[in-house]
Amino acid sequence: MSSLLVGGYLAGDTWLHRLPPGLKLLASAAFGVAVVLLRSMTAGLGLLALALALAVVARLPVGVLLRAARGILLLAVLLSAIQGWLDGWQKAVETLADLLALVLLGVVLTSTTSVNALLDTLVAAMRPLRRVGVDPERVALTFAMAIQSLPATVALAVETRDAARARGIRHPRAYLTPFVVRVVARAHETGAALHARGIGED
Amino acid sequence: MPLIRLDEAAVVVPGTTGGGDRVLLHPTSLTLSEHRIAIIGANGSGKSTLARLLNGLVTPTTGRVRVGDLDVARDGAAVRRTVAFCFTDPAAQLVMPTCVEDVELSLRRRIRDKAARREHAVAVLDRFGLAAHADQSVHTLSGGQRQLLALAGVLATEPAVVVADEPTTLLDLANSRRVGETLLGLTQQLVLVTHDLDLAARCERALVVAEGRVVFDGPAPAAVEEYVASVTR
Amino acid sequence: MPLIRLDEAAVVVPGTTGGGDRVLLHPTSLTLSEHRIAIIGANGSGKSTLARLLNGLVTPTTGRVRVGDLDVARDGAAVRRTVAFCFTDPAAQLVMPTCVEDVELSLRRRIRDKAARREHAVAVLDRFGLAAHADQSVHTLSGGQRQLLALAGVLATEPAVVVADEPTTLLDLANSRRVGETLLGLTQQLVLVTHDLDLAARCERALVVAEGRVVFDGPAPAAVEEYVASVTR
Amino acid sequence: MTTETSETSETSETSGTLADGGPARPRRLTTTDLALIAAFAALISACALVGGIPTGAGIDITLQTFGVMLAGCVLGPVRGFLAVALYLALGAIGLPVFSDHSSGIAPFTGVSAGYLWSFPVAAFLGGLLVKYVAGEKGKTRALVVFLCSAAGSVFVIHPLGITGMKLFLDVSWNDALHFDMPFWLGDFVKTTLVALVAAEVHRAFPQLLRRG
Ligand SMILES: Nc1ncnc2c1ncn2[C@@H]1O[C@H](COP(=O)(O)OP(=O)(O)OP(=O)(O)O)[C@@H](O)[C@H]1O
Ligand SMILES: Nc1ncnc2c1ncn2[C@@H]1O[C@H](COP(=O)(O)OP(=O)(O)OP(=O)(O)O)[C@@H](O)[C@H]1O
Ligand SMILES: O=C(O)CCCC[C@@H]1SC[C@@H]2NC(=O)N[C@@H]21
Ligand SMILES: [Mg+2]
Ligand SMILES: [Mg+2]
Repeated sequence: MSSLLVGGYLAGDTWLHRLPPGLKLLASAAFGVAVVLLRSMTAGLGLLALALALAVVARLPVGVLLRAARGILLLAVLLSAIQGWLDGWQKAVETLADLLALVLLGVVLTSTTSVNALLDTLVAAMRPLRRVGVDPERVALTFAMAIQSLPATVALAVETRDAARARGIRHPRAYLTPFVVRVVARAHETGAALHARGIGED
Repeated sequence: MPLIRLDEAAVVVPGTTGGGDRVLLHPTSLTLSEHRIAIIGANGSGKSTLARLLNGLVTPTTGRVRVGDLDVARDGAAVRRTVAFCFTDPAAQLVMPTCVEDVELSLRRRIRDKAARREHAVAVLDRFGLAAHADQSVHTLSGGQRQLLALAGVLATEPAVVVADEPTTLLDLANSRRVGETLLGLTQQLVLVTHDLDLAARCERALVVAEGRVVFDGPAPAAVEEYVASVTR
Repeated sequence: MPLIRLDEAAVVVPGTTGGGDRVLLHPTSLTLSEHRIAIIGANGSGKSTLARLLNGLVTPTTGRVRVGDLDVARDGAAVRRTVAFCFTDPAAQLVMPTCVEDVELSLRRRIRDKAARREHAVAVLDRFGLAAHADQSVHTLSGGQRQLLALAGVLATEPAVVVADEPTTLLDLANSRRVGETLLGLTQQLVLVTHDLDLAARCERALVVAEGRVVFDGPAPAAVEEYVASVTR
Repeated sequence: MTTETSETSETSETSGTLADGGPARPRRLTTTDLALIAAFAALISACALVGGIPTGAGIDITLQTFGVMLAGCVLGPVRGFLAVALYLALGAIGLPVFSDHSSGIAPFTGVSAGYLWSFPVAAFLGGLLVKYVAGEKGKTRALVVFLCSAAGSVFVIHPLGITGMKLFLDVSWNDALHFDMPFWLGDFVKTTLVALVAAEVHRAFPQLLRRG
């Protein structure tokens, strides 16, 4: 459950860790777009090399990288087999490299930047939106509530499923309905509690 | 009455923040043969974990739990038909939109005829003082009324054993007496997790749970005394 | 201390299944001036409805509720700064991931400086014996600690009145004693909805609610006696 | 419900100005709205966290579509859209809430990117239709919700998902369509569940759709 709340952040002190989160976010986005737009084998391999280099600079443990790549590997092999057969091996290598590059860079970003830092950045980035009526403080509050309620929501789902099991009811709706009803009821109560605390309503 | 037996049953969950595993219940052996058994103890001591073991909502990590000839881990569904469970939060158990429909759901297996089923459901509601609310949406009931309804739904199936996890916590004086009387008056075996020590004292036997262990097991009044003393000292 | 006054306040909701409207609270007039006031009564009698009126979580359909010079329906936000509300289930009230952050959230409006805010939040936690858990996730707290934290979050805003709806129901003996003592020891005015009659009896005044009406209003011990008698007869 | 009356009475304008086809003046989101948005973002995350079944194209069959369409159909267009957007943002800042426990911004340009981008739009469309059909009463019927939710799935999620796979994998439309086909049966079942559950939730909380 703890990884649920902190994501994949690995504390560290490389310059990648210290880089402003906003910059990292923008750079990663640009990287993603580049992967999609640059359609050639050399570009794909080049981007993969860049991602790998960054992972090394961030001193990410090999285990973390492998675990992240594992999920994608099966797909990648399968896909490249199909493509290699249809469009030649260069296409296949490109797809494989693209997929791996994206995953690796994703790991670099999430392991060098804490969820909180990214959240602060996101909220700060919303400041200009104040003019069109978005209140960054309320946005931050909503984020915090969602993150906070993640484990509780999973627990609620488990408990509701247990209750249906205890009554010997099988149909999924028999626990999905009470589960969702409880999620909504709890949200109403949370809303009332915030309201009562005078939070999020100035 | 099928005998419930725990044989070195323990519950361990993987640790959350790094660290090792977390023991929710240390290996415990028990034979539950009394008619009415209470489980008392502090918040987070493991009462609910122990209670959930009894009908397979939690399966032991090591050791075994048996109900009569059935192994709880293997024959889960059959065990749950024998051992009913009542949750603290009634919202967890209420499935159907109106009160009477919810009780009817429990009766589905036993009573095939629709009209007869409804009639029986209304009779069950009446026993819990909810007949007037039969067609009311379950969501407009007060907390206490909802708890009564959840109990009605569970007892309607006429199980052999009833495990109730703090069934009276949300109830007022009249209702908690009523539910207390109803539970203690059941012909079925009852395992009652509760913070209401007066109610606990009226059982034949009580277990005191602390930090994942049964630290006292004996006649209910003595157990309550022991527990109160442990809190005050 | 601002005086809470109900002036023929009533709450009516549209009927659910056809039928007419449903009266949750009949027109009620009250002046709440005592330091500690309990509200007791049966499940579904309207205690929560009455309590929620006091800080505008529910607005009266007819009549008025005033806190000092403020009208609850009109000056909702100002009233809620004066009258705090504490719910039964602490899980629903805690919105931030760690304890100290949750208290800080309450202080946001009053203390702009981040460091000062944190310091004050830790001081508040300390008052409730939670300072050691400041950076702990709220999910790792026990039931009682969680309720204390919810209370800390509510009291951090330094309201003049605290309304608590069954704050001890989910707690064990030790925790409910602790939360009970904390509440009764507050310098603020306290309105306490509870099924715990011993706790209620320790207030100065108590209201007995039945079927949407205040049927008894007087010294707490007398009220408790009256309520118990009404249940038994 | 009486609680709501007190909240609607405060309509000072600050945030949540996405007009929802209601009165011309944009309505401020109440704290309950914020809590609902957060709760459904967590619910969708939970749907993804329970895991999925891998298919040929390497995209899992997951419960995400259930959560996404449920958010739209239960909360209506505005809050439904915001709940799904919040879910995407939670993944973007690193919480492992996308399929196969992935996170970050890589998924937004990856194989399943089309599906991800389609989610908020689909929730908006589904919610808009449900709200329109439910009208003043705020009550819905399962069959009606089924059709609304199916519209979001058929007209938004799958077309965008297919487009995403075509662009990312650089395959023909036909191949992309074939990659999408294994999801159809599951999505049909999930849409049915959305319908059953949403109609029931609206019965329990008839005020939900009347606002937003
Ligand atoms: N799935 C789980 N994973 C980790 N910890 C758990 C899990 N389930 C329960 N716990 C922890 O195990 C301990 C015992 O829980 P349990 O619910 O049995 O307590 P309890 O005695 O019923 O308490 P209460 O009186 O508050 O209901 C608690 O500290 C709880 O936080
Ligand atoms: N929105 C609503 N629509 C219809 N009926 C409602 C609504 N809210 C509450 N009620 C009904 O109003 C009555 C009073 O409810 P309230 O929650 O005030 O009771 P209570 O005294 O707090 O009960 P408890 O001790 O069980 O908490 C109950 O019968 C309940 O079913
Ligand atoms: O989290 C992600 O990366 C997005 C996964 C998208 C899965 C899509 S949604 C529509 C279709 N139905 C499924 O069950 N899975 C796919
Ligand atoms: Mg328990
Ligand atoms: Mg109440």
